Amino acid sequence: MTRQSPKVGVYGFTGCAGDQLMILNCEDQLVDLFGATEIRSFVMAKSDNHEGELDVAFIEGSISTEEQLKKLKEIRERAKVVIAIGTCASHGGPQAMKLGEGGWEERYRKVYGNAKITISKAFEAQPIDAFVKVDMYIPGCPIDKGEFLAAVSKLVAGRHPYLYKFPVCTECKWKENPCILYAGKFCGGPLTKAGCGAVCPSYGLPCVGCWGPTDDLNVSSEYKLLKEKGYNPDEILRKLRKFGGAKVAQLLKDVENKGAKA
Amino acid sequence: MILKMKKEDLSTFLDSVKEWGELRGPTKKEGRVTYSRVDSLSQMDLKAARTIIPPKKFLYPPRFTMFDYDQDGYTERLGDVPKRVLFGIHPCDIHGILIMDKLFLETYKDPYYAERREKTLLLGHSCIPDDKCMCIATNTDFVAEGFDLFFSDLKMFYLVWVGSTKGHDLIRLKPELFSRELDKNDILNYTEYRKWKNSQFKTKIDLTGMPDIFELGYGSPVWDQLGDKCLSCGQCTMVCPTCNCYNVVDEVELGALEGTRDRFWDSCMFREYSLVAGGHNFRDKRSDRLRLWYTHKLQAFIGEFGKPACVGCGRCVETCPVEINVVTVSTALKEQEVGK
Amino acid sequence: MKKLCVVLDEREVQDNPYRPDMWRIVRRYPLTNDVNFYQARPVEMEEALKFNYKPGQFVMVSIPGEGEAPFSISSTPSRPGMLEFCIRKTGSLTETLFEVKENHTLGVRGPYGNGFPMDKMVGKDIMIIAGGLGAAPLRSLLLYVLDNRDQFGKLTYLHGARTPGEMLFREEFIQLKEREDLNCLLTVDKDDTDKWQFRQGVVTELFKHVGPIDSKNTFAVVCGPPVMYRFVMPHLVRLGLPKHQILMTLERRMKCGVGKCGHCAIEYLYTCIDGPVFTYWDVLHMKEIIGRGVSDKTVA
Amino acid sequence: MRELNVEALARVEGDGGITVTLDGKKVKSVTLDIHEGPRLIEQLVKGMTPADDLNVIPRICAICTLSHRYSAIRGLEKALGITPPEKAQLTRELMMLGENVESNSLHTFLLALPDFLGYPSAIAMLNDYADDVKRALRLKKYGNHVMAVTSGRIVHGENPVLGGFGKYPARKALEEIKLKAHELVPDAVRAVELFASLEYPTYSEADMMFMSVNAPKKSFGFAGDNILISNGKEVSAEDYKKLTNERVVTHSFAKRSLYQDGTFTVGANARMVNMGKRLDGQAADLFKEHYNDRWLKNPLYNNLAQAIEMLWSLEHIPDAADQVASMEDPATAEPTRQTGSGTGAVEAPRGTLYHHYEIKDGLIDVADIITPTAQNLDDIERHMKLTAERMLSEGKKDDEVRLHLEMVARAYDPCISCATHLVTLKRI
Ligand SMILES: Cc1cc2nc3c(=O)[nH]c(=O)nc-3n(C[C@H](O)[C@H](O)[C@H](O)COP(=O)(O)OP(=O)(O)OC[C@H]3O[C@@H](n4cnc5c(N)ncnc54)[C@H](O)[C@@H]3O)c2cc1C
Ligand code: SF4
Ligand code: SF4
Ligand code: SF4
Repeated sequence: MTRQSPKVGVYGFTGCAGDQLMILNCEDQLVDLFGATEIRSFVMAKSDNHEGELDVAFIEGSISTEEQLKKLKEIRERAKVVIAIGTCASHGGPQAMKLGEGGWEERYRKVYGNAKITISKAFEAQPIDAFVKVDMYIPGCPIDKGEFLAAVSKLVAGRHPYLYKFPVCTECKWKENPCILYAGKFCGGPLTKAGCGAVCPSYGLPCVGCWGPTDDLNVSSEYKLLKEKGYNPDEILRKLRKFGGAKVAQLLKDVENKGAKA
Repeated sequence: MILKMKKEDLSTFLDSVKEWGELRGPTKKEGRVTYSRVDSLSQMDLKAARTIIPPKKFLYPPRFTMFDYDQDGYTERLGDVPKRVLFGIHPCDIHGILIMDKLFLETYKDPYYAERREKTLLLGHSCIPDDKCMCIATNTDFVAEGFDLFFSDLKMFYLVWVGSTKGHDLIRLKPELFSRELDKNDILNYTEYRKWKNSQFKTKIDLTGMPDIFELGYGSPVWDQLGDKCLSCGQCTMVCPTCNCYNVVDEVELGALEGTRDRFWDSCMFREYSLVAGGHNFRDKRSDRLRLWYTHKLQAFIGEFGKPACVGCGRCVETCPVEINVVTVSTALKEQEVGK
Repeated sequence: MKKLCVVLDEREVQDNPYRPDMWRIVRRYPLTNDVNFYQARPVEMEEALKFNYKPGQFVMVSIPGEGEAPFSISSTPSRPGMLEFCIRKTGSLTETLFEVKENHTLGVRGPYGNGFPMDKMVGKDIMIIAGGLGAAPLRSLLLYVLDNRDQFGKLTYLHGARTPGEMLFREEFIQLKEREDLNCLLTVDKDDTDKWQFRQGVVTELFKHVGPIDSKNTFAVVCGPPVMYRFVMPHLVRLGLPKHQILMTLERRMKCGVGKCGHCAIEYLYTCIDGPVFTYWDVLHMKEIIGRGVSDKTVA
Repeated sequence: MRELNVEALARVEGDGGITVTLDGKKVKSVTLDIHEGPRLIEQLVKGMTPADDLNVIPRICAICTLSHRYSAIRGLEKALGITPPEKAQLTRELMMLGENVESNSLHTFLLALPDFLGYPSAIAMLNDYADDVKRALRLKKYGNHVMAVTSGRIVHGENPVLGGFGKYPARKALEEIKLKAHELVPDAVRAVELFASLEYPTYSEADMMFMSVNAPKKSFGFAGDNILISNGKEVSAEDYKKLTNERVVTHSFAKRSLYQDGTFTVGANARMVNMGKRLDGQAADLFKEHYNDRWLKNPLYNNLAQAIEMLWSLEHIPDAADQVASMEDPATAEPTRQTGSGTGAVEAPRGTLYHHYEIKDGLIDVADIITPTAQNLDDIERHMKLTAERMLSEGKKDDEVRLHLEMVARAYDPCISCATHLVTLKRI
């Protein structure tokens, strides 16, 4: 089967640009990547960008201004498939952890004072699926080269990408690390989607959750466990909320509410 | 055949078996005990009670390629597995391999497993139980088969069981190190050793009657309580010597329609594992999944083969962060209460 | 006494149970909106003669780069040299399969599963009850019995679909109604065409029209969506059929088809090698299934 | 009034645009607008433990991830009274060398070079300049590799922690790094030659002020406790506020900095102006050969400065790797107090990066982060304005003006996502 190379766009919104950078970090495959796809738009990598119909739009970053929202909707309209790359696009990223003193407005005021910024109205960061339909997620902070290339290779071949659906712990065991959580210390592995190869536990460090929440997570059990091990509730919240955005924030709220009732 | 060997000769012997294949043994590095590649006995830690992952990883790696494919079809990736000698395998892990053998070598022989099994020599070693070992309850504290050689450490010397022709071939690499002369004292020594080992177990569980208790406890609220705790992290399945479930995925080369078909460890603790078309899930709840796991190990397998699919290695005890393991689950079912 | 060493010889590699052989799609057309019909022949013709199967068995179908999934064989072994499938579009593999055109190749391995116990069914009356996609494996049995008509007793075929548009093999089954040697009853829940000339209502309604049944001498074979079992099973038990003569096929996720990957395990049974055909008696002992589609108010 | 827009400023990380407003023939204003949304990171880390902070703040910017991490580690260690073991220090230096090679090769070859050679992207240059593109990818991959070996991952590695490392790099990996560095030196030399051979237009030239850290022991380097200013002054990093004076402008979510009411520049060019004489090896020879007075006025020389710096980094990796390999792994150093404050300053590839922390009872009370791009923005606008004015008065076409404006902005290697990280200066 010969297929036409898909028309691809890569876009970045609020985030650290790490996922786009990871695409550029595919040094050995970059030339092939540009050969196998027709990259119509990739502002971080080139200046001859043509906006128009797309087969696949890779979107990095969360949405936090009206202007971005407009642009996001416009991309959705002309892209057959929209793929969220990175944890910001998939879950909102660190800027959506809904933590810090006061609500978002107050935090904003603390940073910008009362100055009116004219370029666009800002709001608390949200993942892209808060506004448009997302066909696929390639999470990670940043995305993993291998996982990204495997997915793109499949898309180019007209196949469905496959990403691990299980938590980091599984890969952690493949790497034969003794369990940090078992030892009584914090690790976010059970709540976090695999794909990174359990990098952090392999360095003897806890998983901080940068792949975002896995599909089937038991926040309440982990919360209880950490409390038993002597962590204070506030610290647990701050540890667990770093990357999971509204989803984890909500699950934790449920846990707290249940705790309050009990 | 049982032979006798001086303890100080072990090192020489292991140097000679490298002629057959790469030497692997238990090592301890940065607090992790694993089977890894070693050059000599001095790099091994024979005192460690267990490795994080059982030796199944050599026979059935966490992820490997089954086929290369292109438009014309699938070609198996066989033949590139190195020959290996695994030294220091404990009886429980040999029992685990025997269970894997049943699964992978009987009806529909799995060539990937078979090739690795063929190219791997298992050199067992006796062990000292720690507070998590419970092989005495699963009847796997000693082995009669499944190994090529088995070394019982009787303080002054080794008794060496020869379990296969390949094992015997190894002996013949250095016949001068082994003696056939066993006397009365050796028997007494060995009896003493067994008595001593039996007295070392600190985890006392009783698995008799488990099938019935599982049948009776099928609808027990204990399962829901355990389900509330389980993190679905899958660690228990990865470390269990008798867990064999896997998933398969095709990978594609960039810009081509060729690639590999890969296989990797899966776990029945995952929701996706039992999901079918239309979003229906036969085991949507964690409690359902835990029940499947433990029913398989402690009820169904006993029903089929007369022994549990738990070899008492204590790995689930040493890894589950929320203390769900063979000991706590069987106790909870018997006492109808989940321990603290 | 002792287990000898494992030796893997060339022949065993040749028999790698996981290796798909390449088959060519020779016909492909839609049966309904989301179900396609496929007919495939082996690329190597001698394969065709070797490929022997029983109704009720399945094969693993591969699309290179996409993966593999189990599909029932819809054709009958009495017409060798090819295989037929009906495939519903539900996910990754099946979507890609819908894009694979005639003359392209697929990987096929099998046949797997126990299939229907044809040796026990010979000489008996056969009642086939199909709902929706359940017609896929049952068509194999139906065609097999028709091709060996003299070996079986009375043949009844009941088939229900939601609408005429969703009835698999509609024209093929309508033609069967002309035949004297079977009782073919078709029904739809709802007629969306205004051209449907047969019955309307759920499939259990058809039982009213099957006439007298020699229940002890009948094998009933059921395949359909979970809800259907809930209604059909009690009906059959009420008609007096022994539970071990009521057969059904189960569906589970499968990655190997040969009892290794674990996905299809139901307690100690593997759907792929111990099934997919089970008797009602077997199923009643599968605690996981009771209350999930198959209910059993008749047990007590 | 007419507007000349460069909508999305291509080939910078993040999202920005340039607007030139013309009033008749006069340039009324030139603004670099930052569309990247606000993230309020400093507010979010308030109340976190220092270790948790380290997981979040590198995410301000992927391309300076290790600079952020290192700067934060320096600030936090000062605040908590941690004295890192020597091996940790050396490993951190090694990781910074890796980041410098990676980031400078990405910027010079892949982002800046296409402008000078008239291509829309590095990939488009493949046919005519295959060797250079491949050279760039080789260097970049190597820089990434050094980062991965030291920090655990190419981007956002969690391995560098307070008081040390999760796990120190393996000797074998260090040996490989060393061998490969030697191999790549010719590539870096070629990079210097290439960037020295380019013509740097004069439109943007004007007197400039430069700042960088003062690397200790009179050597060239990327971290230090004091800041050098090209007017000859030296200021402690703890006084960073006097240097940077952040303010909000209405056309951007990034804050701006002024020093003594004047704009200033940080980055490779600044490092060369302040510390170029301290370079050694081939980098020193090439610096001497190519350095001249125009560097003091023309931001486009930042490209050449980066190339020379990349060579220096590469030449220093083998030694650094050897030193790390020669030491035993020390234990992680522990905090000696739970309340305190401290400022870390490091040289990210694009300039000085400050992380200031105040810690109370083990939790972060104040976090203040000043990024290089935020410091550069005013100078970028100033040089863009000059460029626009001069080019328009020469009657240049809009397209050409647009390209040159982009070249100026790009020369600063702005990391826009990093510039929109937000800082509390005025505490309300
Ligand atoms: C013995 C047997 C016979 C079958 N016969 C037929 C047939 O004749 N025609 C037909 O259309 N389908 C049949 N199926 C179901 C078919 O295998 C699934 O529809 C198919 O695997 C879905 O694959 P997918 O990649 O398209 O879906 P996926 O993208 O993998 O998933 C889509 C949905 O299908 C589910 N799914 C995945 N694997 C299976 C599975 N093995 N069984 C059921 N659901 C699954 C997923 O959980 C998900 O909900 C049969 C299944 C079995 C076990
Ligand atoms: S260390 Fe963390 S990731 Fe690894 S198994 Fe334990 S909880 Fe999971
Ligand atoms: S282990 Fe966790 S924090 Fe570390 S890279 Fe993986 S997902 Fe991210
Ligand atoms: S039982 Fe324990 S180890 Fe197993 S999945 Fe649940 S939490 Fe993880």
